[in-house]
Order: sequence, then structure tokens, then C-alpha cells
Amino acid sequence: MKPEDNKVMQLKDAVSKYIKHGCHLSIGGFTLNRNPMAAVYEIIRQKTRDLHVYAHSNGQGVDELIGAGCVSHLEIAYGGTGKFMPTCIRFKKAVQEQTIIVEDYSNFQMTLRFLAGAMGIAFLPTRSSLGTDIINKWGFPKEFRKQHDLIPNQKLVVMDNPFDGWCDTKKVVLVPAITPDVTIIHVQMADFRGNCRIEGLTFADVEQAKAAKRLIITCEELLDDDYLKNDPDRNQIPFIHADAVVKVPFGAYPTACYRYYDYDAAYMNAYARAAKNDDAYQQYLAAYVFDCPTHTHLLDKVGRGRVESILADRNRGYAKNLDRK
Amino acid sequence: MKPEDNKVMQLKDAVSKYIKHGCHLSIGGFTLNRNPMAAVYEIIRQKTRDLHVYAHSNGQGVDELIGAGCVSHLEIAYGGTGKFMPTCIRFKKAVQEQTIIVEDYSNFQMTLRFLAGAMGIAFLPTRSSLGTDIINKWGFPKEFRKQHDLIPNQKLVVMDNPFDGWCDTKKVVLVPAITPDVTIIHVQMADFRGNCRIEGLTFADVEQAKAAKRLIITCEELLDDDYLKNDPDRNQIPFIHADAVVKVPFGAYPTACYRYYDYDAAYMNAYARAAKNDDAYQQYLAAYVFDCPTHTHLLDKVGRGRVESILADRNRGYAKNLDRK
Amino acid sequence: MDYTLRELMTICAAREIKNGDIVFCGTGISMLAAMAAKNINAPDSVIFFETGAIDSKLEDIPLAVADPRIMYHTSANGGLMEAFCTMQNPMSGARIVGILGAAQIDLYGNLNSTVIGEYDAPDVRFSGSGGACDVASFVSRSIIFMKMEKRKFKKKLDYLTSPGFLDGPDGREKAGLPPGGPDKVITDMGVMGFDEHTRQMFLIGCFPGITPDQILDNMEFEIRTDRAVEIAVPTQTELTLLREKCDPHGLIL
Amino acid sequence: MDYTLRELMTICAAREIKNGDIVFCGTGISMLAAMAAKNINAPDSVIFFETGAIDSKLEDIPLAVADPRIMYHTSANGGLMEAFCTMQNPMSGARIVGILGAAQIDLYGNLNSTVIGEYDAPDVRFSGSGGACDVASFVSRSIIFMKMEKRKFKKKLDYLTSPGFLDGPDGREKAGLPPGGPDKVITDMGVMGFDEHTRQMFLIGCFPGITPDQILDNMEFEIRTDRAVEIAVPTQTELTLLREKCDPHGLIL
Repeated sequence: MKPEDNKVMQLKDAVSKYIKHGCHLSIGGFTLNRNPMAAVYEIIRQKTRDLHVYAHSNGQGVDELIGAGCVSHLEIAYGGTGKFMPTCIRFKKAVQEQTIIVEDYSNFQMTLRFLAGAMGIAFLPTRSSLGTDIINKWGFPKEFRKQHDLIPNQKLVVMDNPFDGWCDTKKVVLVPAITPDVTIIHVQMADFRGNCRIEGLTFADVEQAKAAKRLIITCEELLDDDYLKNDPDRNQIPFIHADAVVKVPFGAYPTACYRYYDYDAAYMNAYARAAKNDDAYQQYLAAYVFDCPTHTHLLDKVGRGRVESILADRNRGYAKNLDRK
Repeated sequence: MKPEDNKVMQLKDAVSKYIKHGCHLSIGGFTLNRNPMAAVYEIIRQKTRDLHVYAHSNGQGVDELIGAGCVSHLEIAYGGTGKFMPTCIRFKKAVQEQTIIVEDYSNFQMTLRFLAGAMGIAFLPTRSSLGTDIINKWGFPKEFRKQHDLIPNQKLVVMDNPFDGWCDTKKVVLVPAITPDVTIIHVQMADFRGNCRIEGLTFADVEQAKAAKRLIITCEELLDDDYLKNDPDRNQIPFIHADAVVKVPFGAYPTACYRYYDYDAAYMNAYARAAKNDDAYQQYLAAYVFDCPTHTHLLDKVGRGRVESILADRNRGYAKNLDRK
Repeated sequence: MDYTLRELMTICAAREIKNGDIVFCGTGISMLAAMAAKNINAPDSVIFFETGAIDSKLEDIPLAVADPRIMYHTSANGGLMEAFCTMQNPMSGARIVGILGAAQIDLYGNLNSTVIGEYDAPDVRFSGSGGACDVASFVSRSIIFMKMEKRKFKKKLDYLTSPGFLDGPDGREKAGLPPGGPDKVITDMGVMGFDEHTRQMFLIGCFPGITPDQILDNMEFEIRTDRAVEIAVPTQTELTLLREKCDPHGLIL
Repeated sequence: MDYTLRELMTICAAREIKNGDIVFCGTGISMLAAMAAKNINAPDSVIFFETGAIDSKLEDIPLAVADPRIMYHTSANGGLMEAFCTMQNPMSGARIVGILGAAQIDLYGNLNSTVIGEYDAPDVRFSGSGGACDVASFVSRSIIFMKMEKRKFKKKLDYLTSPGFLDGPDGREKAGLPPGGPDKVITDMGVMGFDEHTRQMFLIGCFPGITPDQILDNMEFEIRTDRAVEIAVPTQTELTLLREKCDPHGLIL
């Protein structure tokens, strides 16, 4: 039962209250956009271990959680951040070294799995991946699945269309629902009760938010209740799904937040360089995560000049003349 | 293949081009709100017959189509307009006199059926209606279904959850997709290519629009291409789904159109009175539909004073002091 | 205290709603009951419509669940998909109280709002399920408004539109439905509940001046009446708030 | 004419796009090909991203499919659900052209973008499907960028991520997939297509200075080369528009 009173919390408290060792976690955003990075860094600082993470294409956040050793299991469609890391580097390393167990889906399948969780149904059908190894090859074998109540007994199930050729369809694959213990999303605006407004593409954030048993929202702007309710056509997540609301300006940094700031190409290039070398990566973690007690400290370390350089043109939604080499 | 050029048409031409006798048709809106009434009246004027109509809770539009003898088959969840007609009157009469064949679903099931059509999947699952006569009693028997390619071979299919108790679910009912020949929706704003912006609740209009083979859009305001694209977070239907765009101010009248006008209680009460009596209903049809070559003529007949009385307060979205007795 | 039967029924339903409840409203008296709860005893309840509006301000009473009045000052304006997903969602669905009406009800709280007579050749056709079957399928509890008449309290429904407890204590589970089911039946003569073991309807209380026998006379099936008490009449505060804040123009009352 | 191999490959892909096509873009060269088509030969093609943006203006080249640059001046900003439903929808899906890349390809145009080696204990891990499997499953045709190397043109894929024609002409139908499949493979040495009867890859043409044998030397499997012609080099107009309008800062080229 989600309480109706003021849900505003400090990030440290929200993370320590809801994200325990072994937690099944999903985070919002997509590759280099609107990842809840401030929350990711806080999870790393709190040294949470053995996370079971669900992602479609959450690049930067997932790679940093894996790199810091927080993740043991991962269900994912894509690990990358586009040009900066065509394949996520710490993810690649962890899979190759078998320090995490990964199970592959497609982006649509992960989206449907979150939607199934959000709509309270055990599975949804699609025709995507019929005939492929996404169906044939499982990351978690049968015995493992039997031992874990939070994982369905099968990865995917292929079935005949009982409506006999309806929609020219002979077969479908059923994808099982995901109901994470916790979802964390970063949004442009929220109010103290947890109503949310996302600007630009929503990715699968709305589905991830509603699928979860607990929802932590970090936001650029924390508004009073009337502000968002005065234009409800723009709001996607009503407060009844929310458990914690945390104001964190630049909370998606170094990933982008449409209409607020762009991704920081310099940070992400430096990250990719560090990620290729174990020692350099430990130095990165020490300097940019563990030595920064809060996200504000990280921004200070990067320097306000760099942060100002990525501020978005409110009309276009990104930093028009940003150097992105 | 939907052409990319200017899709703007006259209502008469859009209806005669796309809505033929025997057409499978769905119309947008809900009970007394945003029904595409101008298009409904045009269909009645064109004396289109034998329509197979799909509706969740489209009250006024469906009742008028049935009353005018345009409908032979109806798949529906609810026929009513709230206080004005708790049960649609011509619908009730037609079912009791067996002049139409009706098949019942729930609102969620109809929504899922349109969504299935929109997402190109043969069926979707839900737990709604398990154990009820919605599953047991079919409007269209097996033999009828076999003879009609546009109707699936079964009404609904109950199946066991193959993910073995996942989400505390033992059984689900599968609802088959709807792919109407044509969907008609009425929206607040569209551009000449067919991008749409709906204000207030969208009901199932977006799903109905994307499920259809052809989409006719009537709109309060017809805008140039840039206007809607300058704020795409507010748009729900991209132009690639559109076939015809028709500007019809007050196109949902006598039902409401959020932020533009309220429902006309006087019209709807008069309609309900007329609908109770066959002669009075024929007089209503003659006066308000057949004698009005266009929707503008209907508005003139009602009188501009009445129309002005229902104009919405732009902030609240409805006519604050409207007499609704 | 002067009050009408309709006012009493509305207030009886409103009293069942608690802070934190999410109230699914249909049209008419059920919507008024939700508004009354919010204005009288449960200011932190949330009003919710199947059409997609959640936490509507409701400055003015809507006359249908698609009335533009429900779209004003909500938490989010979506559509039917969002609304029904919220209902079927185990987290949010568990907090929803459905308020329903119907043409017929049986001993286990199953409802008919579709037809009287044969489905293929009905004597009387009603509106149909709308979202009623969905809400009765998904949510943790529902409150049902019914008029006391023998033809409405039926041994066997002509058509089972919305599931109550189906055929008994394990009826919902056998059918594959989530737990939940009807909680109260509010009539024009008294209020019924459902026994937690047998899941059969029983009489909770009579309205002032009504006896259990009068109620039984208006039903086709028997229910237990040994636990019945007299229902408290509306207070002056309840009536004033209902009349002045919820329906000042008497559109529903 | 002076041009780089990457420019030639981009322009070869752009030439495959027609007015009215809806182009599904991935990151990098595939996005640039879509921009090039729109700026050169198919101004009425529509650029579409799996993240939910449709008909983006793309004043500036995005560096990922979630780049905020794709959200500016679109027809509608939705999310992944909207995007993939548009792909699976038979009406809109039939108009979509997918542009994909991969680590490995086989004779029938099946792609691997997941692992080299065993799935449980891979030698090399790649990004995974993302939306590639979805687009390859749903849309009517796709264009694939590949580098010509023996380890990339494989007799047997280590992992089949995205379906081409699977194991032959009726492979997709047997598996339950919609019709469609790969249309062209654009490499750094030439362009391949798929025979309409056998659904096997064949050589359409070589880039200037490249022979069919050189191409075969860089493949683990054999393909027919008897229909191969020389590919037309980029025109000055194509190059100018590509360089000046699409990628003026050389972020992808």
C-alpha cells in the first residue's frame, strides 16, 4: 500500500530503504538518455550487491552498475550507448569473464514484459524472434528457474494461434511479465505525491514504473501538486504508483535529459577509455563515485563550465552547438 | 499504402470513398464525448447499409447508426450515454426486435482487441470475464464465423497459463484482434498530412485508429504541418496511419469535445424522447439528418444560441454553467 | 432528520470508502457516492474512471464517465488502456473499490446488466457490461447498488455479466479470477454483505422502518437475517455536504 | 571523383530508400544513410526510431537512437511500445525498411549481434539484439551493413539474433514469422541481394576496382556471382549533400 502523504525523500534514504542486496531492479532511460544516474551512483556508493537487473537498452546506468560489481544477473536486450560504447565495455567484460549471468531478449520483448507487469497479466504475445536463438538459448536454466520464485519457469513459450490463422498468424511467442521489486526512473518534473511528467520520448519508463512493486522517482524539478494537475494531458504516471520522490537536478548526468541538458560527450568518452582497463576503471570509480558523497559533488568535480556547456536549448531540447567528437 | 500527400477531403467524399455497404467500421469517442457525429450523420444521409460495427462504449453515434438502419452486426461492451440514455434506446429496440445481431464483450476486452489490431498481433490475454457468460454466450455462432473471413473463428478462448502460476495466474482469456476496414475518429487538432492531437482523455481512439485498414479523421482545427510538430509530446497519432482528414468544426456535436464544447443536454434529451417512438424517431431523422445536407445546416437548425451556450471554458474544458437538466 | 431514500443510499455507500481507497465510479448514484466520500469521510480517497482519468477534481458532477468534467485537474489523462491496466495491476488493483449497479443479482453477488430472457432473443436488452465485468473481475472489493425487487434478486441470473463469488467460496479461484469480489449491496431497504466463509449474501442492516421480512419478501432467494441491525440515519453534516457540495443542482439526487 | 569507402556505402544504402518508405534507423552509418536518402533521393521518406520518434527533423545528426536530437520536431513522441507496434502492424510494418548491422551474417541473411563462442561462456560478447531482432522479424525488407571478412560471412552463425530467411524459401513461414526478410547487404567491397526463389545471397555488384573473387575470398560460404555488375560511384551531388547536409562535423563519416 503506497502512502498518500508527502513522498519526498533524500536520495540516500530512498536507495537504502528500497534497494537491498539481491533486489530485482529495473532502471529507466535508454542508452545515453534519461538514465537515473544519480541513483545509480548512490547504489554503487552503498555497495549494494547481487542485484538482478532488468533492462531493454539502458546503456550507461547498467554498465556502471556492472562495473562496480553490484550486479549478478541481467535480463537485457542491448548493452551499449551508441557511438560512445557500441557495446557496453564493463558489461562485455563481465559476460566474457562470467562474473554475471545474462539472458537475452529483444527490445520489444523487454517492453512487452514490463507492460505485462504493469497491466497485471502473466504474459503477452508477439511474433518477434520466432526461429531465432533468443527462443532457443536461455541464460537461466530450468533448475535455476525452479529455485527462484521471482523468475518464471520458462524463458519464452512458442504457441500456435488458437484463433486459427486469424491475422495471418500461425504462431506466436509468449513473453512472461516482469514485476521488479523496485524501478527507478528519472523524469523532468514530479510533484510531492509522485505524479510525473516526462518530456520527449518516454522509452519504456511508464511501463517499468507501473510494473514495479516500489517506484523511486528522481526529478529535475519538484513541483507543488497543482502545477502538474493543471495540464494533465502531459503527465504519464499518476501518483498512486509512486513510493519515493527525490529532487536531483542533473540527475541523469552524464546521460541526457530532453529540454534540460544534453549528454556529456567528454565524460562518456573518458568513461569508455577508463572502462577498457581495470586499474583505470577503479580510479574512475574512486574519483567520480566514491569520492563524491552526492551528485552535486560529482557535478562540482566535473566543473560547472562543462555542465553549462551541455545545457539544452529549451525549444530544440538539446545543446545545439555541443562538441560531440 | 497510405499516400503522403495532402489528405484533406470533404466529409461527403471521405465517407463515400471509404465506407461501403457491409463495411466493418469502428468509431471513436465514448458515450457522450468525442463521437464523430458529423461523419455518423453523413453515413446516415448516404444510406449505407449492413455495417458491422465495433464499439466499446460509443453511445450516441452507435445509437443513431442503428436507429437509421445502417447496422446489421455489432460487437460492443456498452450501449448508453450515461444520464441521458442509461441504455441506448434504438440499440435496445433493435436487439429486442432482432434486427441487428449483437455480440457482447467488456470495455477492457474491446480495448485490448483494438490494441491487438494496432500492434499487429492475433490476440491479447486478460483475466477479465473468467467464469461469466461473456465467455459462454456468443452472438455469432461457429457456422456464421466460418463463413465470414473478417470474423475470427472463436469469440474468446480460455487457456491455462503456460508459465505455471507466474503472477499468481492459473488461467487467462484470449481476446482476438479487431482490424476494422475503417475507423473514424474526431479530434481537436489535425494537420493536412493527418498527424493528430487529442486533448483530454483519448479513450481507445488511438488503438482504434491504428488498428484500421483506413482511417478517417475529422477535426475541429486543421493546422499546417509545423504547428503540431512543434509540440510532439502532445500528439498521439502520426500521419502514417491517416487516409483522410476533414475539417468539421463542432464535428462531435451533440456530444462533447473537451476544451471546445460541452455535450448539448437539450439535444440529447430531445433525442432520447424521440427515440422512444418510431414515428417521432423518423421525424427526428428527417428534420435533423436528411434535411441537413451538411453538419453546418444541423448547427443552424439547432440555432447558434444553443451552440454558443455549450462553448467550453478553455481552462476547465467544459461549459461551467451549462443547464444540464 | 429529513432525507430521501436516495440520499440515505448514497451516504451508506460513501461510508464504505476509506482514505487511500481508489474509487472506481460508474454513472449516477455511484459517482455521487464517491464524491460524497471525498467530501465527507475520506478526503484522501482517489476518484478514478475507466475512461482513463485519475484523481479528477470534480468541481461539477459528471453525468457519464466520459463527461469532460472528469478530465479537469486530474493526475494524468490517459485512456481506457491505462485505466484497465491500473485495475488489473496487482498493486493498484488491490486498492480499488468498485461501485456498480445492475439489473439482477444472485446469492453470490454475481450481476447481470446484459439481457432478460434468452441472449439471442432477449425480452429486455440492457446497456451491457461496459467496464463492470472488468472491475468485478479485477478489484479487491466492490459495492453494488440495487433496487429491492423479486425480479432483481434472482435465484438464477438470465446472463452473468460481472463475476461475484460465482458458485461459492472457491468459485473465483476455480475460474481463474484474482481474489476479491463484492463487499456490500446497498438497496432501497437495507444493506447486505457476504459471509466470509460461505460467500453467500446476508443482511447487515435495515433502513429505519424496514423489517428483515419486508426485505426477504422482495427477493427470490433466501438470505440469513440474524445479524441484521438498524442502519444509522444520515447526519446533518453528511446531508448538508452531500446536497451543497456534491449535487447542488439536484442532477442525480 | 574523390570519396571514401564509408561514403560510398552510405550512398549505396540511401539509394535503396524510396519516397513513402518508413526507415527504421539504428546508430551510426545506418542513421546517416537514412538522412542521406531524405536529403538526396527520397525527400518524402520518413525517419523512424525504435525509441518512439517518427518523422524526426534531424537538424543535427544523432549519435544514438535515444539521442535528444531525434525528439525534436517529430510527428509524435511516444515510447518503445508505440514504435514496435508500428513495426508489427501489418499496414505500417509493410512500409518500413530496416537498416541493420551485425557481427555475423549467413547465406540466408540471418544475423548475429549477440556472441562469438558458446552463449553461456562466450569468447566475445556484443551488444545484443536491441530492436534488431524485432525489425528483422516484422518489416517487409531490410538493408544490412557488413564488413567483408571471413569471420563475419559465416557458414553457421554462433548465435542467430535476427531472422533473415532462416533455412530457406519457406523458413520464415514455417517459423511463424510474417513475410519480409533481408533485401540488400552493403559491404566495403560490394553489394549482395537474395535470390527470390532460393532466398540465398548472391552478388549484385562490386565496388570499382574490386573483383567477385576478392569478395568470395572474404567469405566462409559460396555465393553466385554471375549476375554481378559494377556499382555506380557516388555523384558529386550525392557527396556534397551527404557531407554538407548530413554530417558536416564528420561525426559518423
